[in-house]
Amino acid sequence: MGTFLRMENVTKSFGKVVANKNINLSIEKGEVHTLLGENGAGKSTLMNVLIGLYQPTEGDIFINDVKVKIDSPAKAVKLGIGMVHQHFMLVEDMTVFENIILGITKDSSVFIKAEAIKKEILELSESYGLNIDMDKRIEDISIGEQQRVEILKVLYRGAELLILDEPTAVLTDEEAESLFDIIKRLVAENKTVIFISHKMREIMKISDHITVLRSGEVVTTVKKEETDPDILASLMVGHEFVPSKFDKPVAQGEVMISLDHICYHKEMKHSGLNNLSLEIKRGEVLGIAGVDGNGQSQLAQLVTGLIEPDEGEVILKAKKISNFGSLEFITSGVSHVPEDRNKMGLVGDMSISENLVLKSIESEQFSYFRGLKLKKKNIDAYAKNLVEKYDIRCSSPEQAVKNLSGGNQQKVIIARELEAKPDLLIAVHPTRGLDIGATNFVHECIISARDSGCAVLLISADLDEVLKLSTQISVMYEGRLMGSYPGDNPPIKQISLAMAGKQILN
Amino acid sequence: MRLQETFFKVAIPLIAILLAFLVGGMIIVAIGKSPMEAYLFLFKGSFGSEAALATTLVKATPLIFTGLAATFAYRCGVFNLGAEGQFIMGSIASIMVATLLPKAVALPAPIIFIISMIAGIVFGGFWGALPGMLKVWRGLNELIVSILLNYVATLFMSYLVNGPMMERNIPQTAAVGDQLRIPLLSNTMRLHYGFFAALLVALLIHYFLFQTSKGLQLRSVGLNQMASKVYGINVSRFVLISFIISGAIAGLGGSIEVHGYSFRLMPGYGSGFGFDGVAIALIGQLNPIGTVIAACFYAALRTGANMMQVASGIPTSVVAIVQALVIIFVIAGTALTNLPKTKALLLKVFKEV
Amino acid sequence: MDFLQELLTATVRMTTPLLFVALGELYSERVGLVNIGLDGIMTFGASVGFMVGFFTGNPYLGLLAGALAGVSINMIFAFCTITLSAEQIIYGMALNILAPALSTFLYRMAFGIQASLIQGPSLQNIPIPLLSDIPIIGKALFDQTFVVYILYIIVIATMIFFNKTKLGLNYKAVGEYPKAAESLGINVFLLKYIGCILCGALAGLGGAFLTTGYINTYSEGIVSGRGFIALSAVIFGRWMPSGVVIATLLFGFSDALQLRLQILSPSTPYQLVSMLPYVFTLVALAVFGIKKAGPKANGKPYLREQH
Amino acid sequence: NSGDNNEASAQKHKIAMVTDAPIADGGWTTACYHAMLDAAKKNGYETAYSENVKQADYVSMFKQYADLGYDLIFAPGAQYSDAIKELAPQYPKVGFILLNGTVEGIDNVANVMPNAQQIGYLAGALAGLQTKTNSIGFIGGMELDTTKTKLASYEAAAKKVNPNVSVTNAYAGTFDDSAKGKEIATSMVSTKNVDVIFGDASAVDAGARQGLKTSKDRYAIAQPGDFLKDDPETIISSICTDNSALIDVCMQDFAAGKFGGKTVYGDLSNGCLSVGQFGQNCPKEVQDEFLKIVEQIKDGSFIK
Ligand SMILES: Nc1ncnc2c1ncn2[C@@H]1O[C@H](COP(=O)(O)OP(=O)(O)OP(=O)(O)O)[C@@H](O)[C@H]1O
Ligand SMILES: Nc1ncnc2c1ncn2[C@@H]1O[C@H](COP(=O)(O)OP(=O)(O)OP(=O)(O)O)[C@@H](O)[C@H]1O
Ligand SMILES: [Mg+2]
Ligand SMILES: [Mg+2]
Repeated sequence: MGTFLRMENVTKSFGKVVANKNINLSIEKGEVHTLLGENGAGKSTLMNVLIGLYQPTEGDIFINDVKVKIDSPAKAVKLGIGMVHQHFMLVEDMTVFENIILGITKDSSVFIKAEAIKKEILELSESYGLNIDMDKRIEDISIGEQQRVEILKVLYRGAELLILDEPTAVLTDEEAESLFDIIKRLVAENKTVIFISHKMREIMKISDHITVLRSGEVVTTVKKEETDPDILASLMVGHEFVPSKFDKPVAQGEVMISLDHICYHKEMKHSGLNNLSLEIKRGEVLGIAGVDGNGQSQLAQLVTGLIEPDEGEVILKAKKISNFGSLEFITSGVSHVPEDRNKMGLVGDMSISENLVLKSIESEQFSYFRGLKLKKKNIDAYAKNLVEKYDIRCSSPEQAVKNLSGGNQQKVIIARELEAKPDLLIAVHPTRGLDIGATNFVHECIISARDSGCAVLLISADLDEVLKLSTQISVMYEGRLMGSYPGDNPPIKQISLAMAGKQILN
Repeated sequence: MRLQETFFKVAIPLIAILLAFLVGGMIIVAIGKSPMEAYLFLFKGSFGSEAALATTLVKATPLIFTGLAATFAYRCGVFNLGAEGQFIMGSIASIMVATLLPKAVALPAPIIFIISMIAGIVFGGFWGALPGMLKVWRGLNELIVSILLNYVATLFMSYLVNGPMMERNIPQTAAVGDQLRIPLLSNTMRLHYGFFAALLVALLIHYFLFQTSKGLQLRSVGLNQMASKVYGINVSRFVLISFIISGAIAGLGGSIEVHGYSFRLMPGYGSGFGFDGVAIALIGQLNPIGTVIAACFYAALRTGANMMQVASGIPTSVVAIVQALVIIFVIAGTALTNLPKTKALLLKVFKEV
Repeated sequence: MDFLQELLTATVRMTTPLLFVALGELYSERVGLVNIGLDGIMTFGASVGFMVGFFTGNPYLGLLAGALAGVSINMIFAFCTITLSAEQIIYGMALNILAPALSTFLYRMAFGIQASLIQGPSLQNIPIPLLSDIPIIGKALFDQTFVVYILYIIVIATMIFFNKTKLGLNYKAVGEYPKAAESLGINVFLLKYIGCILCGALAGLGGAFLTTGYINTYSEGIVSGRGFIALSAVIFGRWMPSGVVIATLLFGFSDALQLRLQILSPSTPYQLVSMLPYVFTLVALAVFGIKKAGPKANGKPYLREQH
Repeated sequence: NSGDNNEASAQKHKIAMVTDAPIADGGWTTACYHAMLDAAKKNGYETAYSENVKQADYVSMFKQYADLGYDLIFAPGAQYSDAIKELAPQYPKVGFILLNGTVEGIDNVANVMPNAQQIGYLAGALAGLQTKTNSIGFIGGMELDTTKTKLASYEAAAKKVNPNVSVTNAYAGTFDDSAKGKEIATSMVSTKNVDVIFGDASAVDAGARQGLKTSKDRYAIAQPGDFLKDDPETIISSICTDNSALIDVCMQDFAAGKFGGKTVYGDLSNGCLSVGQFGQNCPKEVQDEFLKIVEQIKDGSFIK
């Protein structure tokens, strides 16, 4: 095994922002090489350089010791490099099938041989356990399913070097496991994988080498056998890191929200709700576990007023909701960390500070006469404060949100939603793409909100997260709730089974 | 660094204009005229005298209104290509009020004037509401609806001008009475106060967009509808209202044009103002103040070009070619400086300097 | 009977230039470029096509020249909006100013100011045996000029291209999400340039058809807003080839009908009758509704290395 | 520099024309332009023109020419009346020639009026004689006053020579969309079986003639020039308007210092109007009959 890929002194800057500084990295053939680093450390940028989407400001790339100039993704494809991007590269208006075959030049025919290719893809997806309906449009499937499509896309292309930028952020453990099986198979076929993740367990499991990045620079590269999660965490954040532990008191508060036999497009199993009832009390975290795409998105949209149920009642703060609409819920003290931060959570072209205050702009704190004149000074001060408090890494609060790293975008949403001091917090994949430090911080925030009397609905594909934070756990499967489990000493085995739809408890 | 950046912001358009003149100059030489003389007249005709300056600003006035109408809608994420129709409908409303109302009832001129302005705003707003409503309620693309409504408005005006409102067998309406005309700044500076109304509207919109909560929300709707919905903003209402306001701005522009400059309607009235407005809004980078500047630039090109054509006898087609070249080069120049590659290059150059 | 047949023939004739241009715009928009300079491109195609036809005496050469002229003038749009990532609407406007002026300039260089319009050669109808004998529609569809048959082929090829070919799929992806397309090795810039070439060629052809196939003179107002109607037709046709065909046919038909109504009822003011096609379309739109918003990245400048 | 008034007038007189249409519209505007050129040549004037001028800009265009020391300004249409009324008093030394319109009470304005009624009579009579289907057509550009006059007299004359005739008319709403002319003509043929068309819409007329060609035995009467050679099969004759004679009169008046304050009429008797060559498809009988009627129109005895 020799060095397959080598990056020498790669620097990438965007105007004044230096995202990568003098990166030296060598990756051996047939290994899984993990990149680890805080949000905004420059991992995605480095990979985008490798795939030809970005041009390095300085530095060289060698493949098999031959210097290459990757000036476009087309070139990268030719060199056998494929990538699953952190922000999905899926064309929403096209079907899963069409997305998979985009840009493919496998056979020289002019026409799309749909039947033959579909069969081929089907075999591939089955052999890797990535089941997905190929005729659905991307718009209509969940984030988790989209992730599966992204993985299928690179697999189908059969690259020599696969870059996986946080592919597990929205996968359940079980799905992640099957992804690891895939990775193992690929490595066995002497393919090379660059893996990016914030989850230590995964990293320790799958990596051969781990390179730690901090503020755009390589801190070190270590062999997996010679390190452990604690060392890695400290290397990454630059000081010692101790994750928090939380107690789980039984909630005594009043019921904040209750759903009574809710149905919503129940004929569409995976994107509907079927006879669903639940209630959440003040001081309680109700965790919903489950494979993404089993109605979680619809549940979240329902309890934030974005969709209206076909049947059943929603009672919020002892008041029956008749008028659905997010304003109604927001004014009743509901905060929402939505599943898709780019589309639902942020206005990418606006600045951090504008995104932070948009929801409460008419409050006295930010404007005179309910919005007739903005208090720019207050807004600036507030934004500066939150940027510091939530450790949002940016050049200034005036920076456009779209230019932040994925993790830091998430922090902007968390900051905005928690600062509203909600009575009910709906958090969907709240730590998706956050580094361990930030994840820990968000967890602390959620728990402290709980302790101050907020009711929390936590929807996450990350079972660890659900187990860690919830006082009460439910599992969603095909639009239904599959039983309810205590948050203290949860029956992990049963929960896992329920997630696969295998067991129904009373 | 900042200083150098601003230097480039100013220098690039200037270089671009020079280049456009250079290319245009070649054509002028080819037809046997003197480009220097032609350009001198271009400048003289737009800024060279008080009268020329006044003409430029008078011509800029309707363009400011249609430009602002486009800017406002754009900021809410909708394309209003219908400013022309809204402008015409506003003008129709005003000419009706101004020529028919005094015959029906005896009202003091200022009252009629105010009614006329309101009528322009309402008609323009109504004509803008149509694409807005069809978009919100029927999901129709506002671009196509507003284009089609332009045709309808133009034909309706043509009908009035040739039919019920025709005056003395000439296809034009009666003129607005003297006491209803917007006064001029002075006899030497023949600029009517409507120009300042346009400035005021621009400032108001600027204030609204950047200093008020509704402005912020409107911009957020324009940038990301889904997120705005999640934020509790009533997106449909914003879209509809922004269309109405956009139409009202254009309609007011029509009223002011009728009372300040054209005084009557005739075939071809208002034609091209809508599309010019869209281009102006974009040249002004969707900023109300930028829109005013772009409109003045546009108008200066037009008036200067008239003088250039008349005084040096260069055919209108060549004059139009020069105009188009100026737009092509100026926008290309700014776009060039915005490219990441150029930016990086500039950064490097400055570092070395 | 005669009336109907003649109405249909007129419909096909009036639809032809619109459809050419609308297909051009379709190719442009599906790759993310909104080109509102169609009137300009058409005018340039019309004048150059006419002049080449006149001086060579061959209308087919005129058509070819019209297409090439359309491509060449649209390269200004292409370079500025693709390579420089400038605003598309502005460059559409710029073409609408530049191209007619250039046309006038060249035409007058060639002919000066003549007392009457210069007449050039014109395409002859080529009836297709058998097909042209089908009652009512036969004559309308199959007793037409060569260009019209070319158009039929282009329509079918376009349908196949967008729905059945790999390139067509990649092409659409560029209009929807160029960054994703690029990340898959698709050459975004190349496809965008191809879009502009096709748009220029088809719009130029549409213009040249006016002066070589429709009538055989060039007058400065010959295009008179047809580009904008074609632009509307693309939206009305929901950015699909079949939709665009139906939309342009609707415009063509209602325009042909409108003229006949005007003649049949001379007492109604012509402006009101002329409104019919527009009102007709508006009503049709309002009744059927369109939920689709068009290619996602339509009109947005694409800058590499930017979000 | 051309701005110097005295110097300029000491050298050569100058005349400028302002028009809202393209100068090369192959119809009315072109005819006016050529008329100006002819008259200018005869009287030794320099010429200039501004085309495609919007109505709102008439005044400023006139003013610019006046400021540049032009002696005469030629405005070919009634729609320029207001602009002239506004500006003429400010420039008493400049002569304004208004074609087809009347501005009274201003000394430095001369109105020039080709007789639209006679034009209509001429075309109507010829059409009425020529038609075999007893159905004739008229295409207008815009609803101008002169156009309406032409239409009315066209109809009257046709009915006079052929009581069974019916007249169909349509407005194109434009002067320069020649394709539209073709459509109007073909639809007139198909809906009303029209076989002779007289057009008053510049470039639209050229298109209409091509529309007529698509059916057998359809004819056109052209104007304002003698266009027979353009299309000898379709055109049966042209009604020619020679405005140069009228402008010539104005120029001579100007030289003699007695310009303006009056209306110069142009008709058959002073040679401003005339009938062009006959086409091959205009039967001899029709030609003879028509020429007789021309004489009647000339002496005013045709329709009283
Ligand atoms: N197109 C861009 N323009 C300007 N700055 C950018 C751009 N892309 C990335 N950056 C900046 O570069 C830095 C590195 O970002 P990058 O996305 O590589 O981080 P990351 O390590 O992938 O973080 P995360 O774990 O949150 O995904 C960030 O500070 C980000 O704001
Ligand atoms: N499926 C999609 N369809 C349309 N737009 C999308 C889609 N996914 C992402 N985007 C848009 O792309 C932008 C950012 O994605 P991009 O892929 O450029 O980030 P990136 O640099 O790869 O990020 P990271 O460094 O975090 O991996 C966002 O503004 C988002 O709105
Ligand atoms: Mg990243
Ligand atoms: Mg990033």
